[in-house]
Parts: sequence; C-alpha cells; structure tokens
Amino acid sequence: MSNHIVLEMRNVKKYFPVRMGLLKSLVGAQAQYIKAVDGISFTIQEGKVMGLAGESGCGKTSTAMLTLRMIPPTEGEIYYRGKRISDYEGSRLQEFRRSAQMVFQDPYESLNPRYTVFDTVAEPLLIHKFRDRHEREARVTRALEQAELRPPQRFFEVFPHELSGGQRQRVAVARALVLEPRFLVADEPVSMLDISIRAGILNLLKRLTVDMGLAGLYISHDLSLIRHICDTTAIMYLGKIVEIGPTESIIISPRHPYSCALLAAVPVPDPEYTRNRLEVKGEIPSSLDIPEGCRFHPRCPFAQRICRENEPSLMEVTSDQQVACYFPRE
Amino acid sequence: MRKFLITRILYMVLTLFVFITLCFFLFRMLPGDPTALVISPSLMPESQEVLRAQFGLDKPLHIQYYLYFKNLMKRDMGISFIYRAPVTKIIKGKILNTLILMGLGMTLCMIIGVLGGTVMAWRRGSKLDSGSIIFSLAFRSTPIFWSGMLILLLFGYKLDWFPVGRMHTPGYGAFNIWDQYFNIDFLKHLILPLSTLTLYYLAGPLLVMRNSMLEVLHADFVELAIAKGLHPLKVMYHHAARNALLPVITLTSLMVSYSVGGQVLLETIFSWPGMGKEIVDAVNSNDYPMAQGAFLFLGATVISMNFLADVLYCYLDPRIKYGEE
Amino acid sequence: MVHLKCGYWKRDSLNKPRTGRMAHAQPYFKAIWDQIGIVWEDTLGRIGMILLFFFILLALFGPFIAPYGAYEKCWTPDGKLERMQSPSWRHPMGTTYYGRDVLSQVILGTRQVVIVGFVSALMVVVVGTNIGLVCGYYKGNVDNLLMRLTDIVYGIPFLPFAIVLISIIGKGVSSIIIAIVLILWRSTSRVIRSQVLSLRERPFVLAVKVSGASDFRVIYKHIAPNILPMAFLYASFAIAWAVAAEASISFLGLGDPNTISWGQILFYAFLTQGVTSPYWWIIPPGVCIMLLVMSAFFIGRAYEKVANPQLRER
Amino acid sequence: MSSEFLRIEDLVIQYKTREGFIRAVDDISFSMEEGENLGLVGESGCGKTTAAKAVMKILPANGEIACGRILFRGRDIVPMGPKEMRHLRWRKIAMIPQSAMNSLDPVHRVGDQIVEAIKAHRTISTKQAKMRVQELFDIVGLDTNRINDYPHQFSGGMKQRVIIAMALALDPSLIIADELTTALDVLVQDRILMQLNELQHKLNMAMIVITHDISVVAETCSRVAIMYAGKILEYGDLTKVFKNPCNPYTLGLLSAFPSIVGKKRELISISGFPPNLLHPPMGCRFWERCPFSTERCAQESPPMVKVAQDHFTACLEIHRIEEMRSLATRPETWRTRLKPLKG
Repeated sequence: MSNHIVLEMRNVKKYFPVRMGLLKSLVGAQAQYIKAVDGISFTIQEGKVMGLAGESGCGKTSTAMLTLRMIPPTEGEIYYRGKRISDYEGSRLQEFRRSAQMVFQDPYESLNPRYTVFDTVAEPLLIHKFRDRHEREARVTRALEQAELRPPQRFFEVFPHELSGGQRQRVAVARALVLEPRFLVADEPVSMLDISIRAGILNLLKRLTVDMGLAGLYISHDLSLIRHICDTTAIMYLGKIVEIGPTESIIISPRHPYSCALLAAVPVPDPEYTRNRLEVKGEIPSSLDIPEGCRFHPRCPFAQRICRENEPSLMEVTSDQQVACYFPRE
Repeated sequence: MRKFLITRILYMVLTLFVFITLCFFLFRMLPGDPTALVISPSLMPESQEVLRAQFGLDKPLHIQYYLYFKNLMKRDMGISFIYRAPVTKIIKGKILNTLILMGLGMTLCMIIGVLGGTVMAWRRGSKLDSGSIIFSLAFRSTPIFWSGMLILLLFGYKLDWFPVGRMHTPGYGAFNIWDQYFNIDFLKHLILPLSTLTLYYLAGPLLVMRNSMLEVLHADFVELAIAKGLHPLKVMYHHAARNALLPVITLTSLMVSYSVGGQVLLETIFSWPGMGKEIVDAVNSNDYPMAQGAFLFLGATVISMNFLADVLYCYLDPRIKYGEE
Repeated sequence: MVHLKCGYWKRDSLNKPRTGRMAHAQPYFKAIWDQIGIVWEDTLGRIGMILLFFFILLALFGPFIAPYGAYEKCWTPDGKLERMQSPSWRHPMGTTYYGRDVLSQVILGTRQVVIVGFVSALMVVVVGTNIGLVCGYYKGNVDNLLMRLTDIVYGIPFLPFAIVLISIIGKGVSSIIIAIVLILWRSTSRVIRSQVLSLRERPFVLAVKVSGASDFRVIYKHIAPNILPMAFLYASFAIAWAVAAEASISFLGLGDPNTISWGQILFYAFLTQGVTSPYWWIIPPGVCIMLLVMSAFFIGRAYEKVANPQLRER
Repeated sequence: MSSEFLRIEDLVIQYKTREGFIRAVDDISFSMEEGENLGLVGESGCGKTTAAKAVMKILPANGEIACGRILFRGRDIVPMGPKEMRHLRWRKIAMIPQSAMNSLDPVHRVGDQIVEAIKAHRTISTKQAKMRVQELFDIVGLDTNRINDYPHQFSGGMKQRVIIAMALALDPSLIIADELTTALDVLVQDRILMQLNELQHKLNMAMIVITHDISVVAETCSRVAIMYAGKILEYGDLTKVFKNPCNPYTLGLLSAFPSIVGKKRELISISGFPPNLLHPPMGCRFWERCPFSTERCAQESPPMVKVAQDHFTACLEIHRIEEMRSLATRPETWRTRLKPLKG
C-alpha cells in the first residue's frame, strides 16, 4: 500500500459570526463567534479511512465541509495531494470538486425526489461537462455496478421513492463515485438504515476505499461503527481533536477522559456484559462560550488546577496515538 | 418579545413611510399638469394661486415632497373638488362607517371560521364537511358586488324585508355617535351588507382553520395528549385548536387587505357612505385630492391591521414571545 | 405513520419494464404530469378542470358561436329597438337596456376574462416564484430587501390601488393586468421563499453543490422542480384572483370600454337599472364569473393535497 | 382470570390504505409480568410501534384492531369504551413516544403539560400538582426552576427527560418507551437509560422497550420479542434468545450488530428487503431473505414452538439450528441467497 497523503489539515479553524440585530451592532457590541472548528490538524492517506467521532455540535460536520472546501477556513491550511486548496476559488475550486465527494446521512433526503436514478448519478457528469452521452451512460453504469446495484440498467428509470433505504444509499454512493474521486466523505451513512443492511453499505465503502485507493473521512457518533470501518480515529470535543490514533488502540485503550467516557457509554449487545461507566458531569457547553484552559475540564472527573489554566495540545502517548490531556488515562 | 415588538413597530413605520412616498409619486404620474392634483379647474384664479404656493407646485420635486409630508403631518390633504371642503374633514366623517362594517364582518368571519373549521376537521369527510367546503368556496367565488346585487334585489327590492342600500333612512339626522350607530334603523341597514361581507370572506378562515387543524391532529403532541387520557374536548380545544389557530392569525392581515377591496365594491352596491364608495366616486369625477386621501387612509388601515395581527401572533406563539434560540 | 416512512412497499415498480429515457426536462415533465394526475383524481378538481377547459374553448371560439356582436343593437323587423326583452328564442338571455343581446355579450365577454386570468396568473407566478427562489436561496441582504418590499406590497390594498392606477395610466386590458401583477406576486413569493428555505438545506441540494454545481443550476434544475406543486397551487389561486379582480374593475367602469367582459355587462346593468335590474341581464354574467373563479379554486384545492400530503385522504 | 400483568393474544392490527389493507401487526402474542422489562426489537416498519400503540389504543384513525385480545391485569382492553380507556391511559399505562422532541405542545409551558396529565386523573389542586412536577423534575435530573419554560427552550435530551418526568407523574404500572434514545448522543442516552433503569426498579414499573438497537435491549430488558414484518419470530428470556438464538433472523440481527467490546469481527448484511405487507408472502415472512429457507418455508407459515423454558421461535427449519449458528457469522452466507425478483 502506498503511503501517499491525500488530504492534510494544518491547524484549521472555522469561526462563524453570530448574526446580531441591527440595534446591537449600532451600539457597537462585540461581535461573537461560534468556534465550530478551533484548530485541528490531521492527514488521511490513500486507501485509508479516518473516523471522526464526537457528540452533536462538536464540529464534525463543519470539519467535513472544510475538507470538501464547501466553506472556506477562517485560519489554517488545507492540502489536497500537496496542493493548498484552502484558498482555491473559481475554476480551480471547481476542478477540486471533481475529486472530492460525499455520502450523506439520510438516504430519504439526499436524493432529489424528482430525479430518476440515472439523472441523479449523471448529474455530476453534466456539471463537469461530460458532453458525450455514451460516455455518460458508460460511467453511470460502471458507478452503479461498483455500488452493487445490479443489473445497473434496471435502475436507470427508477425514482427514489421506489427504492428501499439501502438501495437509495447505494445510489448516493454511485453518485459520489461517478466522477472517480480520490477523496470521499461519509457523514453517518448508515445511521438511518436498518441494522440488517448496515454492514452491506459499510463493507461497500470500505472495499471501495481500498480498491480504488480513495482516502475516506467517516463521520459518526457511533464508535462501534467507526471501529468497523476506520483505520484511524479522531475524537472531537468542542471544535478540537482531543485524541487521535489507530482505531483499535483507541477503542481498546482510550487515553483522554472524554474518549473513555464516550466509549464507556456505548451499550453492548451482550446481556452478560457489564460496562464500567465513567460519569461525566453536565452537558456539552455552547461553542459560543468555550471554557478556559482545557475545554473539557468543567465536565472532567480528573481535572486538576493546570487543566483550568492551560490548554493542553496533542501529545504523543505511544508512537502513533496522540492525546490532548495533561493526565492521560492508562 | 420586546425586541420582536420594536422591530415590528420599526417595520410598520418603514412600510407606512414607503407607502406614503409611493402615493406621492403615483399621483404625480398623472398625465398633464401636476397641478390637476390639488387644484380644481373650477376654482377662482386667486385661490388657485394660494393652493399652488401651499403645495409648492412651482418648486422642484424634492421640495414638493417635503411640503407633501409637512402637510400630511398637519393632517392637510388638500381640498376636495366636489365637496369643496378639506379632505381630512370628509374622511373624518366616513372613517367609522367603513371601519364598523369591515370590523364587524371580519370579526364574524373569524369567529365562525375558527369554530366551524374545528368542527369540519373533527368531522372530516362527513357530509357537513364537504358541504361546508363547497358552500364556502361557492360564496368565495361569487363576486361580492354580484352577490350583493342579488341579495339586495331579493331581500330589499322583491321581499322588502330590509331597506335597499344606504346607512340610514333618508332624512335621518344623528345627533351623536351613539345615535348614529346604535339604533334599529342602522341595524336594519347593516344586516344585508354585513351578511354579504361575511359570507364572501368566510371561506378563508374556515378552510385555513380546517386544514391547519387536520395537520395539527396528526402532530405528535396531540397523540401524546390523547395518550395522557385527556378528554377529547380538551385535546381538541386546548391542544389542537390552540396550535391550529396560529396560521389563521397570519391570514387575518391578508384578509384585511382583501376586505378593503371588497369594501369598495360593497359600499358602491349598498350606497354605504364610507371610504370605499368615496374613492370610486372621487376617481370617477377626477377629484384627486379626495382619491389620494382615501387611498392613503385605506392603506394605513391595512398596514396597521397587519401590525396588530403580528402582535397577536406573537402573543399567541411562545416561540416568538420567548425568542427562538 | 409508520408504514409511510419507508418506501419498501413500492418496490414492485422495479420490475416494470423500462423503455427509453426522456431528455433533461424530465424532472419538470414528471412534476407537471404528477400534478395534473392528482388534480384529476379529486372529484372537485376534475369538475374544476372540465369547467376551465370549457371556458377556454368559449374564449377561443366565442366569435364563431355568438349570434350577435357585443355592442350590436338589435332591432325588430319593424324597426324598433329591442330594449329590455325577456328571454325568447330570438334572444335566449334577453336583451339589455341598449337593445344588445345578453347571450352574445356573455359569450364574447369570456375572452377578455380568460386572457386577463391566464396572462396575469402566469406573470404573477413567474415573478413571484423567481423572487421567492432568489430570496430563499441566497438569504442575507437580498432576501431582507425583497422581503421588506413584499411586506410593503402587503400593505397596499389591491382594489383601491387598481382604481387609482387605472385612473392614472388609463383604462385598458394591459392596465388591469399590470395592476394585478404589481400586487399579487407577494403571496407567491412569500410562500415559495419559505419552501426554498427548507429545500436548500436538504442534503440532495448539498450533494449537487459538493459536485460543483453553479447556483443557477442548483436553483433551477434541482430546487425549482420541487416547488412546482406550490407554484401550481398559487397559479390556480392567481387565476381565481385575477378573474375576480378583472370583474371587479370592469364592474366599477374602469375596464376597457371597447372590449366586452362579464364585469362590464354587470356595470351597465347596475348603471342603468341599479338593484332593480332584470334577472336575465345580471344572472348569466355573474354565474359565469362564479363558475370560472370556482373552477380555479377547485383545482387549487385539489393541488393543496399535493403541497400538503397531510390533507390527502387515506 | 389469569394473574398475568399484560397478555397479548393473537393480535391483528391493520391499516386501511388506498391500495388495500396493510396488516402491520399480524397475529402476535406475548405476555409480561409485573415490573418486568420486555424488549420489542425489529427494523423500521415491522409493526413494533403499532403493537405498542394498540396497548394504549391510540392507533391512527385508519388503523384498527382487527382481532385478538389485549389483557391488562386480566381485563381485555380491546372492547373497552373511550371513557374506560381514558381512565386506564397514563394512570396505569404511560408512554414515552418515539419523537419525544415533537411530543410537547409548543404553545404550553412544560410544567403545565405535566400538571394537566396529573389533574386529568387525580382530584388535587393545581398547587399540589405543581409540587409533584417539581418532585418529578428533581427525579429525572432537570432544573426545577425551568418548569415554567416552553418546550422550545429545552435541548433534545432535556425534552426527553420532561417526557420521562411526565410518564412517571402518576406512578403507572407500565411504561411504553418507543425508541427512547435513538435521537440522542451516546453520553445523554447512557445517562437517561441508567436513570430510567434505576427509577423503574425503585418504583417497580414494567416497561416495554421498543427499539431497533439490540444493545439497548441487552442492557435494559429481561425478556425480548424479535419482530419482523408484523410477526414475532422469536420470543423469550433475553439471555436465552441472545446466547442461544433459535431463528435465522435473530442470528442475522446479532451478527449484523457491531460491538465495541470483544474481538473485532466481520459484520453480516442480510440482502433484500422486508416483504410488501399489502401482499404478504404465504409462508414465512423472512423466507425470501433467509439463506436457510426451503420450498416449505415459502408455502407454510411457521408456528410458534417452544424450544426451552420461556423461549419460543417460529421457524420450520429449527432442526438445522446448529448448522445455521455456525454459518450465520459469515458474511458470504447471507450474500448467496439472492432470490430472483419476480417478473
């Protein structure tokens, strides 16, 4: 397996200004920002999938939008195969769009109800000016084939409401593949699907990344699913990565208290298994008002004075596992 | 809540301002001499001069605009060519006639619409339901002047149950407001136009209430209310109807805007001495100061009613009252 | 409802044989075809469509059917003006005070009503939909500005505005259409905007944006087909509205004096006879207005079920 | 009269649609004891929510109980009139609906909505009821100062707790929890499940846990019923069903479900989709997707058979269970059986 880095994030930040009323801005109130992503760095290699886990509102989706350059970063740099795409605009951005695609959470919402499967899958080709009708048909056929919708021709004229959830998600995968991208983001692609067919989609995504040499970013709040598909995993909390490393080592020996709590909270489908819960206090604070020091300290059961005063950065605990905590768990 | 109200008041003032400005330009688009707007050709040359100066018709447009506003603030809208009296004075005498008829009509529509719509949604698919839909839509499709004509023809002229048009029997002189509106004679004159108005506008609130009720009846909180073991009436009125009411309130402001139009036709048919009839008469006799005054007044009514509906909505919906986060 | 959430009861259609594909207009084509089908399924909707079709035919072929001209005076063989004749074989709907044939007037009056109804409805929907699309899609300042404008237009009472406008720019069919369009776009744009606001957040829109689609493409190729039901609903309401408005304006004597219309027939009746007008003179045009407006309302009501599936009978 | 707490016998529920009748729940039976937790597991559209709603008789207008009995403490509630039902609802049987987020009336204060539930069944003063609400807020871990807030001022997890507080208001003996934690984050989900479990043991309430998440069932229930396309396929003691599954569908579900503990294993995926309930298959509902099905499975509907004490299954090929268990964890097993679609 080659070691090529496809996507790299270097200390990327995304702040969204809070809309103020006219009155307030006249009075000259300080502009407030939602710090959705607050300085994250990671790399994804060819043929590998990185998992991004965290509670809702931790900045997972904003991170995904940044990697796809759907939104520009406030600060920091994003590299795609060595090219700095963070300040791309216009035609160069359009060119980049060909190589980065996304699969969405809700297969009932992510397909246009008025488009047939063929039109849905061929749309990216039309956007990128594939004028030859035969080529389009060939590519759509191949994409559907890759998404295991067989025989592809039978799905051409079908509308989304005639398909089952799993089939729809496969159409969404085909749409993402039709431009032969190098980078694929999947945002909770199976959470709306029935359990019995989840693995089918997951295995498909996994196989495609390996076979086609894609780099994958898999976003989920469900660590047991992340475990199944991802090579590396990053745990996010309030816009920052608190722990990152190989998936199995994070699952088996999480170091950050937050990761520990998150993992301990996942229910286990075994009636005889008893979990060791790790209580964390309160609820996730608003990203408008991020705590001083370590952003997890108000909820952390092990917080010390230093945690309240200084913010830890990612430190290596083992050769490939990094954690942002002064007192990592053993 | 306060923030919401302040923005609404600002919007209302802005809307009024733009509306008044629009009015200024609209009436200055008149073909020919702009003086036709304020100066009756039948006036003495001297008094023509006085008016010309007062309205600054010899001055550039922006000064005219300023004077127009200044006069408006002083409640001076010029002199009616026909009545040979200040427009403001004439409007003052007719405001109430219009507002009473319109206000009563709208209130009746709302009450019948909300109660009826609830019942229709409850008995959805029944004969009562589909009958009411067709009945109300039929009336809504009938032009109000035509139904007014037919009603007058039938109940006034043929059957002679009610007087044929006007607000009072000719020769009736009222001493005060009480006397003008609270007597049998007025009531008799009121019934026909009021029922025409109500029947015409009933379809709006009735059908909106029905539809919004049907929608709410599928809502999860209604299911929970039933699961809580509440009495069906309580579920119906305390939860379903209370929520279903909100779109109907939004409709009110629309209805006021429409009903001002209806008022014009209604007053023409029933010879009701109000602003609607006034604006038609004024336009037909090229009495522009009067037309402008009436138009301004009717627009202001609509704008303030819209504002009131907004406030009412805000009062009824806690999501606005206590700020959506 | 549980079972409506998932589509797997519908998968039978997978097995249907598929024939050649339609071109790019397909999303629109399918949307439009769906709408017509759903209206046809509804009893009242079907009645509405038949009535509307009838009036369109009348408007097209009126001049070939009408026995007399609109303003033609009818004379008896012995040279007397046929004033206020009650219905007879010669004049199935009687004659007017001016000795004109009411039936012919009603038939010939259809054309202006239908033209005003359709032209202004089309313009209203095109203007309103586009404003709604732009507002809802771009949000921000453009939206703020246009929505304030909508608020202001909501403050203008329609009929008084039309009266004043026509008295200023002159009588005529185009004046009526202008007056209607200037005011009526407001409700369409407001409703479309709120639909677009929610559509633009739907993942399928994001998906084509990820692929690099331009704003224009997103708006007109992906969002617009999905708001068609709403646009159609408002188009049918706009027809009803425009017809009623035309009738009202003509009734007030502000219509085109040289073109007959139903409102104008009633105007002359009211002008000469007041409330004592004979039934044959005022009933036919009034009924026609009512039926035409009603047909549009019926179609609209049937559409409402598309726009709002909760109302669909199950 | 049986002394059982809740017993459902041969329950059939159908929805009337334009295309015909849909049997959302088709001839299911189960029972539960006082204070017991029963998990109702199945995928979307399998009829689990419908079955639960039937227990409270709050089916949508087009749904009806076609036949069967629902015995609550020995009394059949199917023939009960509206008045009797109102008496039973919330006081005896409360529910935590699927979409707790939307289940609070947006125009009323949350406290008032709970007070309303209390006052519908008890004759106490509003003041006393309010005290009770404060107590309940305390129990579920909500700030008591917030009882006069409106629903939109709460976060999703908090709304869920309001609903739980409401469900506990009258100390019901049965709570129906429909997808209790699906929309919540893991940490919140975990805390709510734990709290509910504690409360339930303290108050000795029975609970029907409806979910697609078998790990939630594994942690909260003592018995389980696996539903598929309107039928119960396997049913009984939780440990027995999970440790000793006797139905291919259960085997499939368990092998499809990822786990965070233990060795990482490959997940299976059952090809195909559930049958159209407008025209359900003659035989076993699962036969089309089942890798072990035979001709007989397509023809005959399997009866519920007892395999052990408190462990039942509906499968005609039960004698091959050992073979099934050994093959079920392999993804290839479930891939091979792709029935040709009927033309």
